[in-house]
Amino acid sequence: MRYLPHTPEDIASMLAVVGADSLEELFGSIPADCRRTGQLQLPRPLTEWELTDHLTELSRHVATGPEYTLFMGAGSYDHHIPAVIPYLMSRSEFVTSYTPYQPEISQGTLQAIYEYQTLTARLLGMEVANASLYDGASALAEGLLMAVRITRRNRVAVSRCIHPLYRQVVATYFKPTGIELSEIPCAATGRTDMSALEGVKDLAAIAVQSPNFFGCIEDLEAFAGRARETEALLVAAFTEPLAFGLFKNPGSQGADIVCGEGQSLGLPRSLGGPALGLFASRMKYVRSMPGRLVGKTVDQSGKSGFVLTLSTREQHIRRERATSNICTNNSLCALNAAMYMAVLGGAGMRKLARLNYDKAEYLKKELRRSGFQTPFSSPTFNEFVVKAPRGFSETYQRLLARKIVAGLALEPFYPELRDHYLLCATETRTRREIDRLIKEVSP
Amino acid sequence: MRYLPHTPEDIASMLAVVGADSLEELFGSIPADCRRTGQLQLPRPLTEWELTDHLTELSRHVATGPEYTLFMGAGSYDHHIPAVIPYLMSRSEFVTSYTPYQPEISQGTLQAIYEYQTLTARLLGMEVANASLYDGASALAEGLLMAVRITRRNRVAVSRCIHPLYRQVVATYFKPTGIELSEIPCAATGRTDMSALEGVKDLAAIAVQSPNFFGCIEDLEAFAGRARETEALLVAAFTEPLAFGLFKNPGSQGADIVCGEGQSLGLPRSLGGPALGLFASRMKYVRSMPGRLVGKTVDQSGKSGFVLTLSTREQHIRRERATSNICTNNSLCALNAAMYMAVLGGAGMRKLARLNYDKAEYLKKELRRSGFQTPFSSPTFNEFVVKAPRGFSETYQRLLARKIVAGLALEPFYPELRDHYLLCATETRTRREIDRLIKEVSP
Amino acid sequence: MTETLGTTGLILNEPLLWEKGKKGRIGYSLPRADIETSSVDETLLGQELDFPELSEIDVVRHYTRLSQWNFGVDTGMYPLGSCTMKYNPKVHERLSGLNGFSNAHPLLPAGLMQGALQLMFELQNYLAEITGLDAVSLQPAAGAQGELAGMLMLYAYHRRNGRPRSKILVPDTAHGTNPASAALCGFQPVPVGSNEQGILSPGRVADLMDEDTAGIMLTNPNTLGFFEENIKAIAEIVHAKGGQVYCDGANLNAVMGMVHMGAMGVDVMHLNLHKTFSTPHGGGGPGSGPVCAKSHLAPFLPIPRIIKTDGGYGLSEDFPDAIGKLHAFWGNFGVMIKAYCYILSMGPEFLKKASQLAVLNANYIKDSLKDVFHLAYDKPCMHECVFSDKLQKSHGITTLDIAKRLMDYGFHPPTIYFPLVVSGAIMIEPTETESLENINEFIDACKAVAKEAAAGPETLKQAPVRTRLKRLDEATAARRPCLAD
Amino acid sequence: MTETLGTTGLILNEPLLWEKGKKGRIGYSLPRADIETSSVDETLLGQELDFPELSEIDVVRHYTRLSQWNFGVDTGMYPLGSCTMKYNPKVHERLSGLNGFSNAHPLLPAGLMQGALQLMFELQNYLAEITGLDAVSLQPAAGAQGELAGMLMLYAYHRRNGRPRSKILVPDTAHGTNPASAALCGFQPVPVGSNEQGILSPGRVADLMDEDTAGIMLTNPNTLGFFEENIKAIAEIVHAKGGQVYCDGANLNAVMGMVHMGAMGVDVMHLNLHKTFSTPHGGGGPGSGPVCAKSHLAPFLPIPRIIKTDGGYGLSEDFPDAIGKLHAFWGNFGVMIKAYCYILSMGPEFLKKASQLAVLNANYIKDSLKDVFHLAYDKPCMHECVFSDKLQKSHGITTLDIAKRLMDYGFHPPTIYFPLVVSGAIMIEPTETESLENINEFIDACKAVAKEAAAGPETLKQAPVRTRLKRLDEATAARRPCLAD
Ligand SMILES: Cc1ncc(COP(=O)(O)O)c(C=O)c1O
Ligand SMILES: Cc1ncc(COP(=O)(O)O)c(C=O)c1O
Repeated sequence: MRYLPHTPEDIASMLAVVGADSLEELFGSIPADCRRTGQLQLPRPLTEWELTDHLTELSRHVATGPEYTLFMGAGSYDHHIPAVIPYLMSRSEFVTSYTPYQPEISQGTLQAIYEYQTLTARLLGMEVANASLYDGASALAEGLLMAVRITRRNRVAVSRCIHPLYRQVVATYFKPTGIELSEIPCAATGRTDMSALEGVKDLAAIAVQSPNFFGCIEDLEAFAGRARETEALLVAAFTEPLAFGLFKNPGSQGADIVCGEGQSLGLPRSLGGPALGLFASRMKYVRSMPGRLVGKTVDQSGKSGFVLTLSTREQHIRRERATSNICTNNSLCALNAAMYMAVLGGAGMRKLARLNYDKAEYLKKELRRSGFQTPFSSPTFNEFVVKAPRGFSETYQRLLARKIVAGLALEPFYPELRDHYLLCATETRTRREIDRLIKEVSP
Repeated sequence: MRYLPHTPEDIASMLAVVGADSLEELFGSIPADCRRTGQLQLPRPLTEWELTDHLTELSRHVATGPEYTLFMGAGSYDHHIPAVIPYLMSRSEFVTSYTPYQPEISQGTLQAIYEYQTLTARLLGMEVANASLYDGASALAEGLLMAVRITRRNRVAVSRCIHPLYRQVVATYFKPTGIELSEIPCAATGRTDMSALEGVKDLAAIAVQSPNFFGCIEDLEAFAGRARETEALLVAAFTEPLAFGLFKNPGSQGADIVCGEGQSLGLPRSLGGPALGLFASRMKYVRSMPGRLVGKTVDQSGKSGFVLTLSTREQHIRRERATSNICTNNSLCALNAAMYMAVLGGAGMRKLARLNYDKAEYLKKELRRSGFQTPFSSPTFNEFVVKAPRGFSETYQRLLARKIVAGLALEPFYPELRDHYLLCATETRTRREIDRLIKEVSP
Repeated sequence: MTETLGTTGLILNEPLLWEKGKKGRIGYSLPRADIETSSVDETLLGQELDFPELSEIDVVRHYTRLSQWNFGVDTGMYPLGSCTMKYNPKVHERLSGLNGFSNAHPLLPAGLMQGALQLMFELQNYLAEITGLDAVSLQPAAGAQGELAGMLMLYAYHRRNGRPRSKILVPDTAHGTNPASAALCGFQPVPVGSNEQGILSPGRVADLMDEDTAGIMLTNPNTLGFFEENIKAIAEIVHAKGGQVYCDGANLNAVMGMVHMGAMGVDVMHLNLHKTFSTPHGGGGPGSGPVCAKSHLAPFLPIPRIIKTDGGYGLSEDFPDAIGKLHAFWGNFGVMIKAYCYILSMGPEFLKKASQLAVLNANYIKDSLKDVFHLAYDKPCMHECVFSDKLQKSHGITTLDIAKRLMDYGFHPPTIYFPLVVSGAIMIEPTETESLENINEFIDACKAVAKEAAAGPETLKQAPVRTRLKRLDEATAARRPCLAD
Repeated sequence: MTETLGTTGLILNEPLLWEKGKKGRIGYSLPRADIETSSVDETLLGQELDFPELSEIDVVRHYTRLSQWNFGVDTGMYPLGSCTMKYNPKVHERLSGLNGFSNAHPLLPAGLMQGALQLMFELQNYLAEITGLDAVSLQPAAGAQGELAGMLMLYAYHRRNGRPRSKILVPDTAHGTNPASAALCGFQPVPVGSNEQGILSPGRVADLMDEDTAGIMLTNPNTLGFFEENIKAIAEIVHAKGGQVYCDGANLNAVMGMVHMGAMGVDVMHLNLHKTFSTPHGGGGPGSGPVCAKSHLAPFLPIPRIIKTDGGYGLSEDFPDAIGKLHAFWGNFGVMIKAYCYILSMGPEFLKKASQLAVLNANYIKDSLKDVFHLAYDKPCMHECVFSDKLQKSHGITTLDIAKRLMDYGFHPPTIYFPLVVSGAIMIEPTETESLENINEFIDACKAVAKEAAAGPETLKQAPVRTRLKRLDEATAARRPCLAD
């Protein structure tokens, strides 16, 4: 077996050294009643070639571009990934190393993550970002828990316009905590209904997503003001950070904690995982932050370098009093995002974001002309909600057969939104593809 | 443009230093009548995404596996390529470096090529191998020229059982040299007809390929004997080095110069190029050898290392008196082949070669049972010639439509071989594929 | 110092991204706009982001140079205890990158992602078979989230039984994530000391286990590299008090195909696919931490779970008692693919063989180094062995010094100062993919370092000397945090 | 020495392949045998090959470590004169690896390889347009084989005209492959000295050109980095005597979109796709050396050529005067793909811009270093500039010492001791893909080295000191050749 270097002679000589007669004998400490009787019931080993055929076959049974045309975002976005990134990401010095506990032989990871933290902080308009969390959903849960720790308050309010699956994860994290989790309803505009917060007191956090699940840009400044008045923290979530290439980022609008998903930053969608939890906050809260942090320092000869720092927040030091239980994070995904931000640069982010906006606006306009309503008045970025004409669900199925996925039906997530669909158009959707969709859905 | 780092400010400040007002001014030394008037008539620049779509589309119009099933070798063989090889081959320290003229920062290439030379020498049973030539065909031409240099004779005899395209290249190289190029006919056995050499004198070289173009194993020992008697050199060619994992290699049979194609050693077929010219000889002839050589030496501190050596043979030193005009060779392909030989090892080469033999024998047996004749009696490795039943050419076309390429028709290369086809089955052809072919061709 | 694996060579310095580049450059190919631009509400516009602007070659060189400052498994032996730094097959990278996988949108209708669902369904079954448990959820993104899932399941289980419990037993050898995960669930971790054999004794567990204790959260084999021989008795004690047994499965690499977690009395456990199942650790992640349970806890597993439908495969949320979702989508699918490939490549015999060789390598190192470093517990180990700096202390040498010096010899240091029960712990996990020659080279390096230590502190105190940067000042980094430019 | 780009870091030593590994290991996954074994003639069997046997991780580490001893364009600036070491776009690696290209069998029926033929056909046309010549053959595998093709064409041309010729004019600045290729064709190269301006003067050509001379083989821009300003006059002289003008196009990177080779009087030339068109040099190759000709020489071009057919595209051998084939199949297709991608990505404007910036970079270096190193010819240059060690000689410092010391500063040395007409030549070709910052860093390094040289020979004589190996003994290597283990 090509992964196991031991020859029979190796095994024999090693057994001699450890004074055992057989490999089995090494497991003498395992009581008989803990052992498995008989072999694992698993398929016989496949050769590299059989494995490749099998996986290739499986992969053919998933609908992806270019064969399929998707107009679906909803937390996972189709963006071009420059070829330099997969190449650089394949460098095994990055891929096959682990947490940089030993900085002298991990400077590659450490500097790259320090750069990631810096670029992420700038992207979100915050003072400090951590080295990554699992994904946008757990990042939001961690953000709310952090707010609870900081404010020592026991209630959080979460907008119903936040990605429904994120809210489910938050609910899972909160169940045993006894923290009260209330929901801020959505207004007719497609934005969070701030008026619902009138008179609500003692909140640890107000959580709002922008662009929100409906693609609408929220008025975060207003929520920040509201939070300030009530000494709550504004936790700003997001699923599409590319929006901050064009629109105001959460930090510039007064958010205290910002958490969301970084998949858009050059990561393959990969069925939703591995993803990338971006997490940032004001510097004064850094000691309450979850996750790892890379800091700048110097070596004995005064050369500047990087190390993991403030680890007294973390489980391996603080154990049950840690700010989070996270250990393995999504470091490689963070590296990927850093490369993407470096490749685009400031102007590139601006132009690409604008192109996303224009594509979606074009799609929106064309859909309107073909009988779709856009119920929500608020501005959007690269996705938006439409109310489809009667009988669209059949059309939707017909389109699937024609290898077009015309967005996401919202009813399963928002029963009140019958016939509503969330559609997305990024830079990867061409005018031809959009026009084809329009042709298909036009009466 | 992402490949051009200069900003307008950069250009301005640099122009100032060189004292020019414009980029155009830098070309002042070019007379007006040498200049091009107007812009190049080429397509406008494509984005990375347009380029990717365009190339992907072009690549779809080439018949390859798994969609197509090929039973064609004839100098280009379908072998499994372990995933480690493309990964390691992608390391840019290997890919983006050039000829290791500066050994201190090229030890990676140099040691790898030294290892390649050693493994190639062992594969071919020779004392010394060079650092690669372009492909098997030019390697054969260089081998014959080398024999002429060594023997100072002016006639070479080349077997008609050698790959016809290789013989065409030899003819091209020889046309202006005034060296007499004669052909040794093929015998009914599918081997070279040695009797044709009776009484032939003053030959610089006798060139024979084994396995030859028909897949037949030649009796190189006999030719070596013949060469010795007449003080000619035996130049042994090959297109499928994997055969030497199972059968005697040319060196062990007394060849003086061995040259052939290394594509089988883990290189993608890539429409025939880049390929890999393997070239080896007896040590006593090394100073007449074409191409680069890497040698072992030590550094100032006595550590062992590697350098390009014996370069007095080469064009950059010897100019018109060089042993060859080659400069850029196929080094990266040599690295690829070395990795492949390292991954397989001695036992792996043996087992894989045996599997190739068995697959081809199975195909041969099945074809015989379905009315094909095997006109040539000599043993073969992984390809062989059949005489197809009447009307097979229609079947052949029908099979193409069914995405099966049933070998290579020989008549275009050997008018006397009407209805003869050269078929190949390597380890990549499954029993199912073979049985399907048989079903299709059975009456 | 004679010729060793580690030496020095030409390496290039590289500044921070924003210290290179220049406004007006770009490394990205902007897509052509094939539609007109639409008007945008100016009041919403933000500043242009302050990102460095680099040409493509700048970016390529930046990360190529950075990569050369890193040490990975592909560079050399990486015996980082508890982290199972085994070889990560390259073919898995290629297969997980197949278009149908890497470009898959998570919210596709199930009918359009059958290939992915089949893979996950089969992986669930394989993991159930390997652990000997009944049901699996692939949701957790890493081990710690798997632990959290397990704790949430215990919480939900006791609640449904109408008797919420406030405590959980956690051995003093436990990994830091264990108490942290328990606490996140509102459980108060009650430490259980391990005995002089480095394992749990039923007695101590019996003394601490009560009706307000949700169960025990143990690791088997534990972080000292020992099999918890009394686990069955312990499980009985815990079960007798209505508690549940959680097993941290991060060390499964020691016992694949050898043990049956179900038979052992384990009710729920998590696995680290990025350790046992050879998926790369990526400089800190991503991982994947599936949670496996006995049938009585299966209803509580995180959702969705992958089920067989008459049509093929589906994502099911139809588990009313489930603790809910832990990941926005379906977990770290890209990592699961590699673990799935690993299981299929190894099959039953080689998975077992892998564990046997991992244990052989660890015992070989233990016996070869026991006169060199102080062995915390002198007895046969499983996949890892734990030494300490006791013998070197006298020369003023600490575990940290030894670790740093090993770098100069060309090895990644072992895990240090963990587990906490061994002061100055040096925790060595070679894994099965290291050949005898590599192991011997590592042993020789350890001996050489010990000899240098005996000769006086200077050499080790200055180590590492061959790395581009010398020992880094972690204290200042923490005192005056500089976390972003 | 203050903080420079070059420094030292941890690098691992690695023995030869057969010094590691062990019988019984394997790094390959043997395909399952799905057919019975057949009998084989025992008398034909050879010995099992004496190859090292390694597990997959051994192989991965071996080549990973070796790669880290290498310096490539992705590592840093590589101003190797005459070699055009520009950035090699990564997307080209991916596209040339597409299944339809990398797995294509060369002998497929034309109808089954239309995509590949279209690519080659269009590439032929693009190269014709870029050179300003009429027809192109993609057969030659590298520049030298392109030269050979050109020489064979001149040979065939004169023969067909019934007057074979025995000599050819070759400037003293020519690359070694030029005379070698000419000689391979039976032509006796007649050296033409370049004038004090570093270019050819019509007078000298006129003196040497006669009816027995096949033509001239010049390089434009030449290897001194100068444009052969008199080329038109020279071409007229050569043509007047019935000769032909061959142009070595290896330096085309200086003049893309600027010049018209046809208008210049060039009859035939080769291009180095692996230089001008950014295909990676692969540690020595592969390359691709298409040959381009005016219509009167087109009939002689190597075959096959790619033609348009009513069906689409085809490989045509239907050129009775053709010199024949040079490659077993159709040339280095995999390299052509990358050049094709490069041309399509750059388009007319950026190809021209690339040449302009390449020339700007070279002149900037020339002017910045002319007080540091002796400038062979003090005049504006094209894409490269040539210095010498004249100023350093007095300190006992040679070009070789300077080259070795530049490594310590983190740069690949320039081409040295070529062209031969400049003794101790230092030939610098930065290419257009180096930014101003990189160029300045290189200039500073050169100045620092010159300063060290002035301070006394020791530092440079010992250089390089930062590489894993110190200066290697090339003399012994040649005296006692050890070419295989
Ligand atoms: C014993 C043990 N338990 C739990 C964990 C946590 O797993 P993860 O890092 O994947 O969250 C680890 C790994 O760090 C571990 O070694
Ligand atoms: C000026 C010149 N001519 C010809 C060549 C030969 O090209 P190749 O090395 O591709 O054979 C080279 C490159 O080495 C060169 O620099």
